[in-house]
Amino acid sequence: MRKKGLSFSLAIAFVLVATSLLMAQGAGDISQLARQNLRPYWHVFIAYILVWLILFGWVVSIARRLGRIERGLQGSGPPSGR
Amino acid sequence: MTLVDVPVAPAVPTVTPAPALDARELVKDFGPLRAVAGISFAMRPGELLAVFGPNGAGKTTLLRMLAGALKPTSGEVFLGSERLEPGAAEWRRSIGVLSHQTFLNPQLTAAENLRFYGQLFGLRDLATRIPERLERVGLLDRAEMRVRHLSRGMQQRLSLARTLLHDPQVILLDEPYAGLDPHAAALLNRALAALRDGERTILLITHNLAEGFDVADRLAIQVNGRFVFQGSRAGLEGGEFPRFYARVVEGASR
Amino acid sequence: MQLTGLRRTGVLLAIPGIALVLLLHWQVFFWVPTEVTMGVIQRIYYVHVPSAWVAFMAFGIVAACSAAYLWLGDERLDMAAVSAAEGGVLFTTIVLLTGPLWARTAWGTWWTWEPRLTSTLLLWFIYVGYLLLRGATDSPQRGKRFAAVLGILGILDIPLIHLSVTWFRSLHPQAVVMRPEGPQADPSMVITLLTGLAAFTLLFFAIMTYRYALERLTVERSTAFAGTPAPSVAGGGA
Amino acid sequence: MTAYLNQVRIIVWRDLTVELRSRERIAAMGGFAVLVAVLIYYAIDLTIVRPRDVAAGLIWMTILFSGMLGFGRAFAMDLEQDQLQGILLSPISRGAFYLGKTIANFALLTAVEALVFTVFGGFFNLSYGGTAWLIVAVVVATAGVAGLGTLLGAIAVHTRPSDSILPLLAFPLLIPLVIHAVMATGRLMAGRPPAEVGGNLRMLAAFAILFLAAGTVLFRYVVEE
Repeated sequence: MRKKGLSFSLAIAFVLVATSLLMAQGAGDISQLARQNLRPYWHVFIAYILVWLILFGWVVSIARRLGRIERGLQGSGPPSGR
Repeated sequence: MTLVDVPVAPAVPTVTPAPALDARELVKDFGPLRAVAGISFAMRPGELLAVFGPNGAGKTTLLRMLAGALKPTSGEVFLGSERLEPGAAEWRRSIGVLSHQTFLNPQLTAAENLRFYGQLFGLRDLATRIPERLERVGLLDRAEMRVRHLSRGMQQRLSLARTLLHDPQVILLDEPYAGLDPHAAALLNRALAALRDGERTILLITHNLAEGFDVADRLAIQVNGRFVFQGSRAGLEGGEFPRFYARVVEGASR
Repeated sequence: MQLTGLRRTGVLLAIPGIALVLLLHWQVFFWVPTEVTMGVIQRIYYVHVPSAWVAFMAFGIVAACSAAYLWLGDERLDMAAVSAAEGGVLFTTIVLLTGPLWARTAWGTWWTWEPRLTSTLLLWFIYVGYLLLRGATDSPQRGKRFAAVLGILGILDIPLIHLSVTWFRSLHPQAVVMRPEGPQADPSMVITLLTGLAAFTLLFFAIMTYRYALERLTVERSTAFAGTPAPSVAGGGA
Repeated sequence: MTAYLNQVRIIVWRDLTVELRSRERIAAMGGFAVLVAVLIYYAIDLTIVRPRDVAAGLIWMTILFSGMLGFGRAFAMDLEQDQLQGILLSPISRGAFYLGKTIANFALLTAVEALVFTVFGGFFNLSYGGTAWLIVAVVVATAGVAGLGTLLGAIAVHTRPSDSILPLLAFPLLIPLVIHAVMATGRLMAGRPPAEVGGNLRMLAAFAILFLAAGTVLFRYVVEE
């Protein structure tokens, strides 16, 4: 449970960091190159978000599967039939 | 390991120096599931061992390991004095398997099916051997008939001819009585008797307690991947064997 | 259960991995200069290329472990193979998603049948097939062997796939190929790319270690539940 | 060596004899191919597209799909009465078993291809120039398709969605081969000189060799436990 919370907060932290950094960079460039199309900035932005969403999705999915199995192993133990 | 209240003393397999079939601590795991959990036995030529056991005891797994179709997770099997390794071509040549599935192709004729298997086994004298074998199982007049037109009993007889086509030293039978008419069952029993006289080693797996008990020299009962009983049939009457079997199985799986 | 050891390894890999990821973001967004011809969009490159590298490496691990599994029959090799395959498919997904985002600006189109895109897409399909095949058989053991065969087949096919699609395209006018490592590339770009490669490699191995531990636990649990026959016949009752 | 070739021969003989008697697969594959040809005739607006420009691609699509239909069943037949087990319990080399199956599948697919080329030729009024080299290209490509199809067919027969999983596994591996098959066929049909497709033929040969070699080595891991 604790691990899950940790991965989630890490995920959010990363997204925030990536977002703010990109915004800062984008804003700076816009003021200098006002004529340039905005699209590339959005695409870079989306690309980095996608990367970290996918990786954290993987981590979270592994953590959840691990958690489920560990609860199964420790909690109930083998069924009483044996 | 063995049960205390068994009416016969389980015979420790005392065998001649070079047993025909020698299995030592055979274990087979399917992933996490242990189907065979350490089975040892040795058989001399001309002996017939019948293995009984409830469904899921791992009997077929044991047979497929002995046939060389499955590699044991651990343990060893040896064949004859040459100590062959299971799965090698030489090993397969010395083994015949008769199952309740016939291994026959329904679109080919009886003779063609035997020719197919004969050639797989690299036999040369098929022109004389096939009619002779068909004669022995009473199917010579059906040689050119496609297998799908043969009755179930005839197919099983043809399957027996296929099993013995290459004169195997060891014969493994998996539920051979399933689907047999009395005539075919009698034929099978006669064939088994002849094979024992011919010093062939036979391992029979069956649910059919009566048939199995009648033909066997030695009996084994397999539960949960182990032989929980192994011994000669001496001291047991055919009539009381089903009760004995039920008690052993119940005791072992309790 | 040596799983605590596995977890420690995972953490030991993850810590420098995460540190490098943070460094990479600082480099990408504050440090590295904007590439002259392509502009800002080129910055996708610093995650796109490392993902592709990790994906290829993962599939290499799948093939090596699959071959060794068929040869030796050790279940742990299969567990490593499936862990790597899952990661490989995910990183290939990243490649396939970030590629078009870049291509839209650079080439003016989301998708083009450019050789590298085509081979990557086929690769993705092959290893999705690998993951599907494992669950498609009645006997799990069979699924593992089948998947291993496919894992080997996939890696053998890659060079020919690539050769073929390159060939197919080379007969048509070729689109611009992105080449930041070209002669005019700034050293800081190379450094940033190297940071990305190191960060992604470390992260991949860190997560893969956890995925492997998961696979081990799954097998151990099914052993505890699905029942090996009791070790002693006399036991039980209660 | 002769024993090995004998084993290959006996498997080929058996598979083709059984197929000639039951005609199960050839009927399904041939019927499918002709129906696809009819469908394609109505799917193409002949006032816009000249059929011979796209014929090579359509022909290979048809061949590939009917091939998958047949290869999926190549081993299903052996499961009846557990014949597969019976064959594996004989001292046959696994490689020989695979090659025998592959040759039988190859023969079957070649027969279907003859039908496909005839039907498409008739429906779309195609002329096949450079016949000798066309046959070489088709034969080499077919060897590759049969080699991979047989190996994956042995896998697919033991999976639950056995009919849908074979194309899913085979197509990503086969697409590059199809590229060259279509290019070689298309160019030769258009009457271009054979030298122009030399590279394609070499690549087709590379695929055929790769798939046949991989199949011969890996097949035993598919059928043995």
